[in-house]
Amino acid sequence: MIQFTGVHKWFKQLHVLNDINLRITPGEVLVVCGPSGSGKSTLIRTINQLEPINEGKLVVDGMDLLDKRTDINKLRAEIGFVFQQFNLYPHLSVLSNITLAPLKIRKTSKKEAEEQAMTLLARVGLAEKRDAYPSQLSGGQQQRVAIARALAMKPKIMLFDEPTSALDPEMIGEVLAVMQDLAGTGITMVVVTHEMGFAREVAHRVAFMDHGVVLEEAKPEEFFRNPQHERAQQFLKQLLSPMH
Amino acid sequence: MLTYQFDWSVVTSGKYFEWLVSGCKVTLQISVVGIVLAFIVGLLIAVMRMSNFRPARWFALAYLEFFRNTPLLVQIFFWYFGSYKILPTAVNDWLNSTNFEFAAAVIALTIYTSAFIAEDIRSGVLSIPKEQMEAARSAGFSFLRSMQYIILPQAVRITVPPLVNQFLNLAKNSSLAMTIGVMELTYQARQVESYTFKGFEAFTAATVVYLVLSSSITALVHLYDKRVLNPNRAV
Amino acid sequence: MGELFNFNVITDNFTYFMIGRYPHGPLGGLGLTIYLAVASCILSFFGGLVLGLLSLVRNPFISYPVNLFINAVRGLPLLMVIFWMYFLLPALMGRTVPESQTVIMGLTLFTSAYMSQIVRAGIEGIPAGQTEAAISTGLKHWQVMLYIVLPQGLRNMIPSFVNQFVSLIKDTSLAFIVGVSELTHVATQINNRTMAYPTEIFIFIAVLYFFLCYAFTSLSRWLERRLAWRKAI
Amino acid sequence: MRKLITVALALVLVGVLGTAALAAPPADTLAEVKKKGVLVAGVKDSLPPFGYIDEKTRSIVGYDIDFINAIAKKLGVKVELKPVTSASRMPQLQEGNIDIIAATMTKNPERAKQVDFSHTYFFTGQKFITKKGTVRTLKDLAGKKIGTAKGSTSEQNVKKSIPTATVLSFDDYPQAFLALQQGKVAAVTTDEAILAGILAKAPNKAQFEIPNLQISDEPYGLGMRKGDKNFVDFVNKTILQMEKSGEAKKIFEKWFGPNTQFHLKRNFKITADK
Repeated sequence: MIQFTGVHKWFKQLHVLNDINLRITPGEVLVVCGPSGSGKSTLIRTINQLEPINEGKLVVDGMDLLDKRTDINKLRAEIGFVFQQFNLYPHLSVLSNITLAPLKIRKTSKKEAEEQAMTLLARVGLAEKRDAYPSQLSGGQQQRVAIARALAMKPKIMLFDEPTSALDPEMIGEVLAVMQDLAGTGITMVVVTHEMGFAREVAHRVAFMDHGVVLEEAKPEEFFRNPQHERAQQFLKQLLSPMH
Repeated sequence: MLTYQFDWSVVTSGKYFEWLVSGCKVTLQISVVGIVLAFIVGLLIAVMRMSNFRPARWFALAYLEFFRNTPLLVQIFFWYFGSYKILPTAVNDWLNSTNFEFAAAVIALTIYTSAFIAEDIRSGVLSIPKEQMEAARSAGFSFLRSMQYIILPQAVRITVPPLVNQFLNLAKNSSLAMTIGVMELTYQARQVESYTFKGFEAFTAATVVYLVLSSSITALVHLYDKRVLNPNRAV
Repeated sequence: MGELFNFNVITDNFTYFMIGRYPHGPLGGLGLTIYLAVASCILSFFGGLVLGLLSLVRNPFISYPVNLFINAVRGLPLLMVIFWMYFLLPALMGRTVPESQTVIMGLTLFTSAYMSQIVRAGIEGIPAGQTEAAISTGLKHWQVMLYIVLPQGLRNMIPSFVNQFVSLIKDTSLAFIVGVSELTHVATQINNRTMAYPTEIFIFIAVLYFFLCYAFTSLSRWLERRLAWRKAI
Repeated sequence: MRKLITVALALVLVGVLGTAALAAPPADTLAEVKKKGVLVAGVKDSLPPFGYIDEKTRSIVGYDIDFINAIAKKLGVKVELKPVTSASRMPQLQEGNIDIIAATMTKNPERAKQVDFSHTYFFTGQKFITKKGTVRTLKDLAGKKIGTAKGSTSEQNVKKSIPTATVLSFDDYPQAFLALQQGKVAAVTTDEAILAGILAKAPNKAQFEIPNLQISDEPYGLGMRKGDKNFVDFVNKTILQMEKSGEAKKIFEKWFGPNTQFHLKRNFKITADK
């Protein structure tokens, strides 16, 4: 489904992705974790070309991203992306936020797009907010709308870039619940997160990154029980310590 | 049927060239004198606007609002023709014995521009954290002294680019002085046109001068931006 | 000397100050001032939008000349721009152009250059996340601009637009110089005919301009506060 | 560096636009005017009694306007009056914004290269208006400020006859006169008939006079586009007929005659130029 082969990326002199080799199979839920500045956000953003790569090969859903003939817009329509800062469109209602892309890109009829949007809103538990504006919603509600918006394009892959780190603690649960529900549907998911509980319960595999390098890939139970790499051990210790 | 014959010699040499050169000089004179005065007046108004003394604040506010919301051209006419009835005869006689056209233009431009400068300075000052003022006042400085030693030196630094832009505006606005017979650049370009019917050449010459003036000033602002305000940004 | 001021000159010519020769002749005076300002404002809104968008295009063969043009216009006195229009418009249009239209075109060109900077700042002020979110759903670049960035940006630009309109009202006074009988021109006509009341006449029109402009300046400030408040929640 | 390039490119732009052919106004104005049914005339709008706004009717009236009306009547078309200044009238004509100039325009060889003039329809001479008793000879004006209007022959004449004077050019003569009233200039110079018109309307006319110092002859002509032969012939024929029928004289008497404030004598007749 997604295949990184020897991928490199630099920001000026900074080597943010260093020889990434990663394979994500259809239906798999991969959690990417690591300290801040480790390159995990950049990694996930390369998958839908928000960040172009400098070197290596990246194939997503059978399309080579470095191939000039690849229609990036078409590919992006197949990939849902959920941002840390939600990025809902403040000037559009919740319903319009969700229906915009299906209407303009898929050319879905208005009736159909709205029906579908309502189904999705019901699924994230916000059906009654259809006419609200983003500024009237809490952070957790906004993020659930953002997930519904990404799902409206019926994507094959969902990418989550720290979806809960801008949220107040009491709202994290509602978003994770939606994501867990989603993982149950068999969609391919790549999630950058610090929520180790979510990783333990939902992920099929965990990748640990530091300094632009994927240091460790393992099943969650192995990773949490017995992290191989010294920096992964430190990272887990800090994250799980009661002081944190 | 009318084909226009270009004749650039009209503006590159001879009498008409001299007219244009003298026009440039007058434009520069007005601009330089105007900006110095406008800065002083603008600073004064800005300080009044921010002072705790209510009448001063009100005066400054009325000054700002009135002069910013009235066309410069009308102000020029007012100072040149309209001030006559208000001033005593002796003052009028003295003014008329001088180059009053120039003076009226400078007065109008000074007042008009100072209102904008005052607002630029004020927003510069407002961008200085108010703790600075509190610190200065608790160190025992009076309001004016705090302004003088603590606030204004910081504010002026960030106010330089908008001030330079006001200078540019003033230089461009000085073209309106032609309406009261000040022989600046636009006036001379128009004179050349009406004497030679070579309007195209005359206006091109004036346009070039204005563009050189404005682009060199803009370049200076960019340089200041890079060197002084954001020395680390440009790599 | 007699009495100091005599405002009869205002009351005697009040209709002429307001509407000029209308309906026996063309509209003039304050009416024409407002017409010129409104017409130029509408045109330069679109002019500024087009120039602003073109100046942000990534293709340098488009953006560079556009930026050059914007900077050149901004570097000239408005009077020069109007004089140029006077010369160039008939040449470019291949027909004669009435002075009021010449002035509107001059004001439009001049103001568009300034409006383009507002548009540019407005667009650049929209957080990158909005664009990223939109392209992540597969929207094309122009769709992102049309549906996401512009609707938000334009709303933030409204106060600046209103300020620019105030400048336009003031700038219409320059139409006087090419003989368009707007308020300032009408005032000088009356001044020329009566020859004794320049103070009264110029104070009167200054106050007239002031009220007009101040109303819009206040509107702009009110909008700014309101928009800031809406953004805060 | 980038700024330099900016300026250079701007110059190129100006050059390119500049070489574009200027628009061609109608070649045969007579036919054109008949076709559109309206004669557009450039006139003064604040220069009594040649052209000014009547306070009550708020429309432009005057000596120049009556000539235009007569020509339009002969043509069977309506009249549209456009205010022009001394500086704007010739470009306006050449760009086709107006069909004819009737705006106190003096005929001189330099202008005749740019426009075609009708026969002289008004004749006057350039003089000065000053504060009473201040000016006897031209020498009294040496080194002084003298007001006049931009783009006029008056401006050029006075620069020739009193080179030491500073000539201040305003947008129109009454504005120059206002400057005289306020003591900003020592004299206003232009054609006597215009000066008389200004003086007659002045609120404190007793303080001013027109000394007998004439510095040039000023024959006024109606201006038309160069080479527009049909139209020029038609206008000339019309004003000669007006002279013959006495209409021209009647117009003069109406604006300058004994029943007016001017009391001017008609010391000319409209005749064909050689």
